[in-house]
Amino acid sequence: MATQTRNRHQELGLSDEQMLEIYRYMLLTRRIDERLWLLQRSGKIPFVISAQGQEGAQVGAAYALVRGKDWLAPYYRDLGKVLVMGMTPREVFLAAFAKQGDPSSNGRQMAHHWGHRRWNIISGSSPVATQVLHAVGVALAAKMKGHDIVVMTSLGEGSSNQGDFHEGLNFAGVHKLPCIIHVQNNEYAISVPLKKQLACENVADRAPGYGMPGVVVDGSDVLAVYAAFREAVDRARRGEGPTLIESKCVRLTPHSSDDDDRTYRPREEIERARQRDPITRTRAYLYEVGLLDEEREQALEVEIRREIDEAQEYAEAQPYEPVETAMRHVYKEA
Amino acid sequence: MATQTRNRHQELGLSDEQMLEIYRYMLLTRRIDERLWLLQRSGKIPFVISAQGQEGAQVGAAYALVRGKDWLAPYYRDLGKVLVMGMTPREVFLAAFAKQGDPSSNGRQMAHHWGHRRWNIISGSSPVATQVLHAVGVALAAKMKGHDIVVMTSLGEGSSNQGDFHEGLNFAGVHKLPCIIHVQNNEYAISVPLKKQLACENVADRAPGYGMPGVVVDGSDVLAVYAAFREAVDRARRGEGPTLIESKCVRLTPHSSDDDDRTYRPREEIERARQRDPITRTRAYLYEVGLLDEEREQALEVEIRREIDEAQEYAEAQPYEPVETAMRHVYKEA
Amino acid sequence: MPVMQYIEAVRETLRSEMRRDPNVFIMGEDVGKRGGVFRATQGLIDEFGEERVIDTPLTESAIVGVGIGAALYGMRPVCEIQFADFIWPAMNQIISEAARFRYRSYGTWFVPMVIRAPYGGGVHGGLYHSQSVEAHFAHSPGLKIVAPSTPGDVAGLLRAAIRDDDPVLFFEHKGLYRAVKGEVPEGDYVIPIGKADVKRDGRDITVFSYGKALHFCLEAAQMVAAEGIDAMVVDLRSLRPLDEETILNAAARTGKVLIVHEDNAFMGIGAEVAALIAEKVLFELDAPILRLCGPEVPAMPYSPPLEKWYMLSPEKVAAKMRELAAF
Amino acid sequence: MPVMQYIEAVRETLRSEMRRDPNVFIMGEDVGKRGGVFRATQGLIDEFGEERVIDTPLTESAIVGVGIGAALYGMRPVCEIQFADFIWPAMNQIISEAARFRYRSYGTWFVPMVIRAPYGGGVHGGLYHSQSVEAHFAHSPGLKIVAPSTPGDVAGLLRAAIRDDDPVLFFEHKGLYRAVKGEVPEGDYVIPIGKADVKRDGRDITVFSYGKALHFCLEAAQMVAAEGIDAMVVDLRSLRPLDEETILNAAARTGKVLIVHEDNAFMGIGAEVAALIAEKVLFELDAPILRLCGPEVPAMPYSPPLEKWYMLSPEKVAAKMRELAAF
Ligand SMILES: Cc1ncc(C[n+]2csc(CCOP(=O)(O)OP(=O)(O)O)c2C)c(N)n1
Ligand SMILES: Cc1ncc(C[n+]2csc(CCOP(=O)(O)OP(=O)(O)O)c2C)c(N)n1
Ligand SMILES: [Mg+2]
Ligand SMILES: [Mg+2]
Repeated sequence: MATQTRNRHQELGLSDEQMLEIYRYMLLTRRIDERLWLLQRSGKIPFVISAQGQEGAQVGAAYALVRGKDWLAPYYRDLGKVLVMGMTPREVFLAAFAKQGDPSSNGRQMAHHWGHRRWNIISGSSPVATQVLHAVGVALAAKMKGHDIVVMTSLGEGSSNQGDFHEGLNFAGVHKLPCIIHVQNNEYAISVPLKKQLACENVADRAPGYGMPGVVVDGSDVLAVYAAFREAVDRARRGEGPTLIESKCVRLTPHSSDDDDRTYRPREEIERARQRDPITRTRAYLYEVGLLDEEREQALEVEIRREIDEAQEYAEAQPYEPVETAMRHVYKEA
Repeated sequence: MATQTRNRHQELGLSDEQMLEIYRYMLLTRRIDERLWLLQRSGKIPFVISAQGQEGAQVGAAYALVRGKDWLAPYYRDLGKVLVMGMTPREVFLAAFAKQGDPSSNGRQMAHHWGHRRWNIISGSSPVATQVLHAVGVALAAKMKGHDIVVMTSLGEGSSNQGDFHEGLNFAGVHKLPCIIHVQNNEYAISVPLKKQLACENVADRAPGYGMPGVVVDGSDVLAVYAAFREAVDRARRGEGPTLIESKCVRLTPHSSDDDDRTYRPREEIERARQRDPITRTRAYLYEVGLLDEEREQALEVEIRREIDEAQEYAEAQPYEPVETAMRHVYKEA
Repeated sequence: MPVMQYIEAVRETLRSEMRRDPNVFIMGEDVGKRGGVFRATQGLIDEFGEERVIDTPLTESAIVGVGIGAALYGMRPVCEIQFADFIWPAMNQIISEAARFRYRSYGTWFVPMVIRAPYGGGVHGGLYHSQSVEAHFAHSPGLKIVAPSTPGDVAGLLRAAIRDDDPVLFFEHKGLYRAVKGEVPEGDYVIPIGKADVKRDGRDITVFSYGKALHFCLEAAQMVAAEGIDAMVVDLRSLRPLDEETILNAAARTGKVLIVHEDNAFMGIGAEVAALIAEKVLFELDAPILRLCGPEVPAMPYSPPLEKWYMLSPEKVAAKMRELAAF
Repeated sequence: MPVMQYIEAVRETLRSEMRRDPNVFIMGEDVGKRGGVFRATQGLIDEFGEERVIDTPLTESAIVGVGIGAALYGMRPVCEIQFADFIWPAMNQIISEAARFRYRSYGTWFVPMVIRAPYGGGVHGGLYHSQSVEAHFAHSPGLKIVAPSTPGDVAGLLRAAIRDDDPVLFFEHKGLYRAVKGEVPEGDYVIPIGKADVKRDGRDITVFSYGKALHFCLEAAQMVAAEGIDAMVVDLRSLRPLDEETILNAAARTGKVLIVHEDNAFMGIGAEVAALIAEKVLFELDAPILRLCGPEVPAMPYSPPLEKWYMLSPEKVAAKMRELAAF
């Protein structure tokens, strides 16, 4: 393979295969996300909320964890992370259609409320930032048990203003817990722009107040993200405590399929945001280092499309959970 | 009067009379506080929670405000502040005895839950840190109305870990509101020492995360405190927004009369804390600059004792609120 | 009388009160340029500016707590909680603070504040965009709780809430926002908080309800009328205080009582209504006091069949009416 | 059988469960060297170390939220809220999270956690150290709520709560901590959650209560017994779920029902008990269902006469018993 000898992924200890895998996850995330919008716009599913613009931050971050060992308390945009951690496209579509077998909730929760026991993906809710405390609690328990796992949690920059964020980071700092708090800053909380959300430049500037390092990283640069998270993971495993990492991202879609961003978001701004598309950027890198050319790219797109088609078809064909089960699992069953 | 020409209070623009007034407030605070303990220990009142060790921080801070104009959202230890703002010793004892006429609550609330409409002292509750948001709201309203008031709120360093602290400071920072958040760090939250409460060195280190200045000041040095607050007050009145000020204090008593600190606090540590007693320190300064000598000090003590005796006697003689009023003021009365 | 949607009644009442009193202002998440996620405040920022229509940070405790502070200073904040489901972070500020300022200060400090929150399900909202939360608050003296079912009631009660000198929780059923239209009296139309409304008179059975379920009850009443069951339907509207007099008279009138709400039964509003009747007019009753409410699951599921299973409907209500009438 | 105080039963049960299961640990404010502000956890840090008896920062939402995380990982946290009055900042974590993990994940994630909180008044605690908060939580499916009145019940129910695989709110009346002594069976003594307990049998009237008020009811029963009124006193103990069977049988047995609790009446636990009875055994009743509860003020006032005015007493209960018996 005609790769250059010196390139950024190799410097980070990533093989060409790993680099391609990273890109594949990013692209898979994007293509699933786009498909979900199509399904929503055609009335087949009621709701979608996007990872678009945040795939680099998500895949780069999750790639630094060990699947099946480390833990994730995700947020609704974390499609990229849950895929890396082990969730399958089939499972994603099952949740989108709210069909039986959806491992997140078997149709109880709105789509994008990820959860997967098998892969240590903690079930999430809608109220923002609550998951930060759960992640900290898992880290506390793991530390008590002497397990060397790392727990990662995600949230948006708007959500970092909630009390639970503060209480969680402080707790993690005091107890030096093995967790990573990942703020995906996409410059909006629904319609509220950054300057109405917070008065500091970076959310990461809050880290010193919790006695932990605060790292700012370009979320469109998947390798920079990966590097930052790998360091934080190492730190956590060495028992040196938590890290707050903020990735600067863009939101390429309205907040969700229920939103219409035209009243609050200038079109030119969205155009500017597209310049920071992590997919474009990573693709360019792969071309540069010779890991991708048109032919290989085409093949990858086809392969991913097939996987998505199959997953969607499968999910659509599944039945809904029967109402007879509706009262189950309120409490432990005898 | 044989004062030196150059001394610290004059440098701050304080006259000798003002300097003496400051000390008088500090001493009054201490002596009332001591009296309350006596009353509690002899079974005359059920509860006391002390300002002892924090008088410098409190009086220095409040002295930078304008009585009757500026606003205060205090916390339970703020005896020194409420006295400076206008509350009388009589009123303090009325609350201690839970007697009729207590302006804070007319016997509804536990003592030390200060409030006084006349002096813009906002009624406080027990759940810590809630008042931070009230102070921010007052500041928002004043800004909307174009009033150039300043709002000050207090809380302990332990309470600065509550979500409301975070949300309040962030809100104040975003809207550049004229308020001052005063953390009185006495190194304990009941029995929990600093290192189990927070992982940063100073609570003030959190200020950058809210886009505001964070100031650390020696709470035993009343003039340093005054200087820091005056600057913050000026800043607020100029429309430049909020300031977080942390005063490093000591707690010279157990948490409250319900507490016994022997299980968790080494005796030598309390001895060390006494070295930082703000009263001793300010007294020494007054001797140094010639504003106090034994005779004048004696006279001041006698005068304060008389005032306290009178106030206590008055309050003790008042009736309790009759139970007929118990259902009043749940809602507005017709 | 103009006819408008439920959500228009919210918006136009806010507008008219903001025009009338410069102390009235709005704060909440996305209430500004976005006009609220449901568009309840759409356009208000254009008329009143971003100083009076404030997009807050994403912090419910601050929305309420800062609102309290502003109210203490003499403003009349109307705070929006984007979904009732997200009101819990503000629980401490509502229960410990807003509800108690007046009592704890012997009337010297008080909190003229409205907290608006869309609640209720049937909108594919799943566990966290469908909840009814009123029962959790109705237990607290110091609060007033309102849950209107028609545009007219929205206007009259929201106006009353804004002018009230005590904190009022104003719950808007999001399933009614665009589904219900109705007449709204012009001008200074105020409905006193604390009055129930007999939305349909009847002699055989008495049905108490509120919100979206109230409409199911009215439809169901139509259905059973054809079968000779004449149902009285009372809209509680005000959940704290409850209108004891109207409730007791209505219960006594037919001797047969059914309480219907979307929220789950256990410790729901229906429990208090039933307890009140069982205490004050027990001897007037000819039948057990029945409740038809949401099931005892933590919240409304998402998938269409499960959501339908959870939600009430005119058919379900009619069936229960027949059961009651048969006693 | 050893005799111990109510608070000793808390402590010794914690100790025995921590010895039995290394996953059980304690966290809360001042639970370590201080042993809790009431000393409920005194000495446990000496035996189990500060890793298993954790002094947390002053943050209720974190105490519960971190507890949830630990429980998800397989631990059995016993979280202490220093006073029930300070539970509100944790409301979101309790209602939205702890109560819903199992349902929302179709049983794959669950939260075996106990939240202990001292509640109740009569201890010069004023508005914020006297509250009863149980009613605000009892409405939520997914939670279990327990409020024992005797040391034996504390031991049996706390043990059950710790071993339960769902979140349990365990409310300890602080006025009973040192005021009540009783026998506590040795060994693995477990009382299943969800069972009421007939603490006194009787034929004339049925009284339901829990917590400190239960003791007033027992004393009052003694008082009126001398007058020929034979009162049955049922300790609800478990507030969610309620023990329907025992409640309905006890109500039917005498046909006269009084519900007594310290918490205010409106939307209190008594409302649900009354509604249940009025729905299921209405025709067995010979009298209105009476409630004797705290008054409708935001919380208990501080000054001694006002506190006394608020609190129930054997005399007040006896007077209400007589009123009921006279029907
Ligand atoms: C406690 C709470 N309040 C409000 C909402 C409604 N809401 C959902 S997402 C969102 C904005 C979140 O913004 P941010 O944290 O920046 O994340 P982003 O969606 O931009 O990734 C809001 C207000 C919520 N889910 N939870
Ligand atoms: C929300 C809440 N939780 C717990 C308490 C009980 N409590 C009262 S004071 C206190 C410690 C406060 O410590 P700090 O903030 O440092 O203030 P200090 O008393 O030291 O001045 C605690 C835990 C409370 N009042 N409110
Ligand atoms: Mg964002
Ligand atoms: Mg302190």
